[in-house]
Amino acid sequence: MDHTEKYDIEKIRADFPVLEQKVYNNKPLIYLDNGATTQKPLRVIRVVNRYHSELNSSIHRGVHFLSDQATNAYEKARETVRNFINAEKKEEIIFTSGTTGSINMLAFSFGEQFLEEGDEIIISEMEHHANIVPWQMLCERKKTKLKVIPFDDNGVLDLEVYENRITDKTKLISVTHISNTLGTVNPVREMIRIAHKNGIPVMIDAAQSIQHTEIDVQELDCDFLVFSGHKVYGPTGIGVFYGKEKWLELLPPYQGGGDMVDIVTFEKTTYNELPFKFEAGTTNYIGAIGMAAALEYISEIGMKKIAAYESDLLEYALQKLDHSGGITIYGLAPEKASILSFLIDGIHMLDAGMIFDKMGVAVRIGSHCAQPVMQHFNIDGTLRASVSFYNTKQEIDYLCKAIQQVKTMFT
Amino acid sequence: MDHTEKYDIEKIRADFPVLEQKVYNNKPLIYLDNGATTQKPLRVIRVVNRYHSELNSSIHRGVHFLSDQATNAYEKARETVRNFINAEKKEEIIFTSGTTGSINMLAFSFGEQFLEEGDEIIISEMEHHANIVPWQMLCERKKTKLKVIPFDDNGVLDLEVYENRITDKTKLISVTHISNTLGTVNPVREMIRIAHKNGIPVMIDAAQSIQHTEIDVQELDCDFLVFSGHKVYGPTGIGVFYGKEKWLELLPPYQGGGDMVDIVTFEKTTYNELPFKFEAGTTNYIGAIGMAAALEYISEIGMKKIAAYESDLLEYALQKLDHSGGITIYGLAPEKASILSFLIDGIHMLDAGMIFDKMGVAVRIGSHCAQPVMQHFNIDGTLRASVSFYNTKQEIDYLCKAIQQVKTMFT
Amino acid sequence: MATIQEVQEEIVNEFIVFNDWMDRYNHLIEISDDLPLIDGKLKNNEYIIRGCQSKVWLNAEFNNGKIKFTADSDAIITKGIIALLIRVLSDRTPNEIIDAELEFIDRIGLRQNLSPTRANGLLSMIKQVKLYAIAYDAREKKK
Amino acid sequence: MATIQEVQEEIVNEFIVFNDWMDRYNHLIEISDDLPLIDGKLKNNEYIIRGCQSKVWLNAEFNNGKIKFTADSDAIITKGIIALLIRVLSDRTPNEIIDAELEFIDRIGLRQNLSPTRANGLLSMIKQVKLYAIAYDAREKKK
Ligand SMILES: Cc1ncc(COP(=O)(O)O)c(C=O)c1O
Ligand SMILES: Cc1ncc(COP(=O)(O)O)c(C=O)c1O
Repeated sequence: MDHTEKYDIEKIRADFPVLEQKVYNNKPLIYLDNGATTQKPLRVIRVVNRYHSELNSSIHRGVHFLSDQATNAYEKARETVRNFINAEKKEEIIFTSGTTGSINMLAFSFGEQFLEEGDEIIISEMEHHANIVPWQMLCERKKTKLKVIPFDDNGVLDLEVYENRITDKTKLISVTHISNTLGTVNPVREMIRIAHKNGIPVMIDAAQSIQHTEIDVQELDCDFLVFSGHKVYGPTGIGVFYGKEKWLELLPPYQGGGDMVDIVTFEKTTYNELPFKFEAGTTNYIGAIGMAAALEYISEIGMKKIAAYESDLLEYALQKLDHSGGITIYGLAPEKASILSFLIDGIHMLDAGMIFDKMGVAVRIGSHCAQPVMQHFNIDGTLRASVSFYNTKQEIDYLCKAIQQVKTMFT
Repeated sequence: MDHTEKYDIEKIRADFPVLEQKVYNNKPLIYLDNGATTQKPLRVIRVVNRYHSELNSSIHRGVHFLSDQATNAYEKARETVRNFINAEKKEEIIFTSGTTGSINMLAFSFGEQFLEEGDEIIISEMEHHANIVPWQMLCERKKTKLKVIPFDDNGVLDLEVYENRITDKTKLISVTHISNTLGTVNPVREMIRIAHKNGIPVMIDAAQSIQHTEIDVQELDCDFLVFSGHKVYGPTGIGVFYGKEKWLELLPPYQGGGDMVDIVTFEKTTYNELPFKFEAGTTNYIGAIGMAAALEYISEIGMKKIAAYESDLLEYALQKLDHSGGITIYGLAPEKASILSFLIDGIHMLDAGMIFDKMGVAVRIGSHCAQPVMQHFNIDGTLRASVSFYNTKQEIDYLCKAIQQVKTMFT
Repeated sequence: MATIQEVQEEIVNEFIVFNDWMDRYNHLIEISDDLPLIDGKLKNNEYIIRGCQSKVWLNAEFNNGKIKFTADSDAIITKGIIALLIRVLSDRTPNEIIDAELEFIDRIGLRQNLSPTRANGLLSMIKQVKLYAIAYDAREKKK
Repeated sequence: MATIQEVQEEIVNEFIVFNDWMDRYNHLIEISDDLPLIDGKLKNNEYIIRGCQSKVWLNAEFNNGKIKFTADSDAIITKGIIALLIRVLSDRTPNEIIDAELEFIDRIGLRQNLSPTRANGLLSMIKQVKLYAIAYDAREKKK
């Protein structure tokens, strides 16, 4: 408990207006659906408000006051992201519409440039659909093959099988840092080392890790890393695609449009330099500025502190759930963060979820866009509680009370 | 002038906080860069604020209070868009990241499904890069051909050449409704009629028309129509892709990810129904809700009234500029809206733009992402003033004063 | 036999006494037992109505101008709601079913279950019930 | 000859008297006449520094350990700013140029012209000037 000392949870909660919401008959909202999307601190709300009210203007193309202000804020946001993940260069940070947009961009551009019939891409069995379907679509288009790293019943990837899956046809490895369903923290550093030993680049899906752990892309040595703004306390419609400069130079652009071009004629069009080559059209600059405010906010609290607090909370929740009895937990990897998937024995997830809802407890039910994980366990879905640094042990206690209520009602 | 009666410009301006901005030495901001992006009314600012503060939650996937609220608002936004452009069905409205995102989506999906080597796509000489580059990239990938409808020196498309360009290889026609550089309102209804006579579908780029004219996709009979939220008084990072249901059923999805799938296994993945098939991942739901608020706001004022007021304003500006002397206007089509491109004879656009800026006048200078238009006139770029329904004749007068100032300084 | 409207009123009166959500759900759980169950052999893909998060199986039989429904669901609350639905709509003529306005769901506070978010298949089930009615109606008219 | 720092101070003092932006720009317009012009024959693609909205041509000549710059631009204000830049940096040793901190641009209120928005090629021009210095420096060291 000592590492949560001086962690002023009341102050933090006061920064998130939505946490004061009451639902149904005046029940306080217990928001445990952070894996789906996170809430926004006042700082983000205010900066978006300010840009809408005072400084909105299209970026990069203007030679006037507002445009200057917006452009500077946008480019400063890029620098904030660079700093947050410790990328080497600002040019390596591309703003996209979200994780899904980023992965689709890589699938297209990497596919166009580097893949030929028969080539292979490796993902894992615990990927979110966003890190499965773009590769399946690519494989269909390019006649390449998708190979899968399995996990065991605790939700731990089999690294031996992983190494065996790698052949001289393997062109890219794309894995999630933290599973959105099992909470497993994958040994991505080791996986990247193995891939690089074989000369293969690696993409890390950081959609569920960027908000929970410190990430240093240079230390990880990943070639690509992607995440969404809305899952790291920022606005919707904005995301990040990080790529090592040497790769970004080689990849062709994904979308065509304004800003990403240099010279356009009907005969021949040349492309702009990095990062603009990958940012076609009017980007979500207010989203980017809002996301940067979110990153600054959590940086000030400190990612180490956040990780320690959340880990404590998860540990507490796991123990409480275990003591409740009659609960099956999916995902028991030794390295685990934030996500708690479970079922109450003999009770349908929907029945439980509906009672939770009316008690003010927001969890997710279903397959969490990771149907292969459900297929692994031969279930339709789970109840998923996912914690954030603004949640409390009292909220976990209340979740357990809700579970008790469900048990009483349905058995 | 009579049609601007009862048009309460003061009340309208009071709805846009940014218009009260002072720049540099306390100069009032004269915002004439509406072609690049439009300002946000209080209604939009507040709804975004409210969703960030009270109701933020991931949509479609949740079974809890907040998620219900957000989903309902998002689907209501879809209905608002449907109603605004009078689409037949809600399922025909796809939310995207913007015009550029929408056009790239069509280029990819249409290309995958319908194009073969040697096929042809027709665009016009006055397109924005967003409606050129995606087609060029597609043509390179699929070995198809891009054909161009020329315009005359007034900025009017040559419909005869258009008809002659159509062959039995022509598979798609994609043209802008209103040119972002010349202001020309193209006879899209007639152009669609001609295309359909030849059995060819048409995409309309409505990025510059959605905010200025009434649009009825059923009356136009266009097959696809696209626009951006930020250009119609809504947030950044959100846009619309409209497509006739019969086409959307035939087109394959563009991006893969969450929500757009039905069943995912590593062997085979099936896709969700419309409109979700084309909305991969967490969409910019707050952007969509904000854009809907903007559409409702201008609907209440009335698109006819807005169009009449703006047309009056443009007419006034054209006359004033003409009287100033020493000014060349680019784009003198009889049907023209909002956009005023010009150069002051003998003075570099950048010199003029910098003086304008310091006088508080925000116009755009450059090629406006339409380099082929500049190539047509053999110039590097223009000064572009673009008016909106919140601009005034006094502001036009002030623009003319700024032009006078520039002339004094540089000649 | 009570009309569709009367049965709906009956249901509303039954639920109106419950102020607390848990009591309402408890009542739905009780009611779930009343559901005329579909023949176990029919619980296959042909009779399924798939929501994202729970499954519903539905069968319709046409006899003497009236349709009888049987159903089942893997989630108990869904089952309770279906039991109500069937109480309202079973043993009716196709036309009665086609014209029915199912306002009781809204009135007893279960409207959320009809929203697209609530992926319990209820909305699709109502659609399916109406489709059966339309189909039988069409068949009758052809005769 | 005055040092880089001294020339910058001089320029700042020249501009400080102007409170009004128009006066500052008028002064830049005057100054634009002082720009040592690049040989007309060199105004081609090899010597161009392209901004999105104005063009700059730049040449460097190395003599007696010092670099002399000549330039031109199609926009007058850009030309004025370049004239200032060259006044500060021309006729200097490569090392002086490499080490120079060009704070005067900021101090006379023209920082905007260095932002990525201001696509007048000034930022690229400064880069290019420094690159010339580095190149000549390297060449000298090789000898
Ligand atoms: C006619 C036209 N098409 C397309 C676009 C691209 O829109 P966006 O940058 O919002 O994607 C614009 C505006 O920049 C435009 O004016
Ligand atoms: C691991 C993982 N990858 C990808 C995604 C997709 O993110 P988004 O929907 O924001 O594009 C998510 C979240 O839904 C996720 O948890």
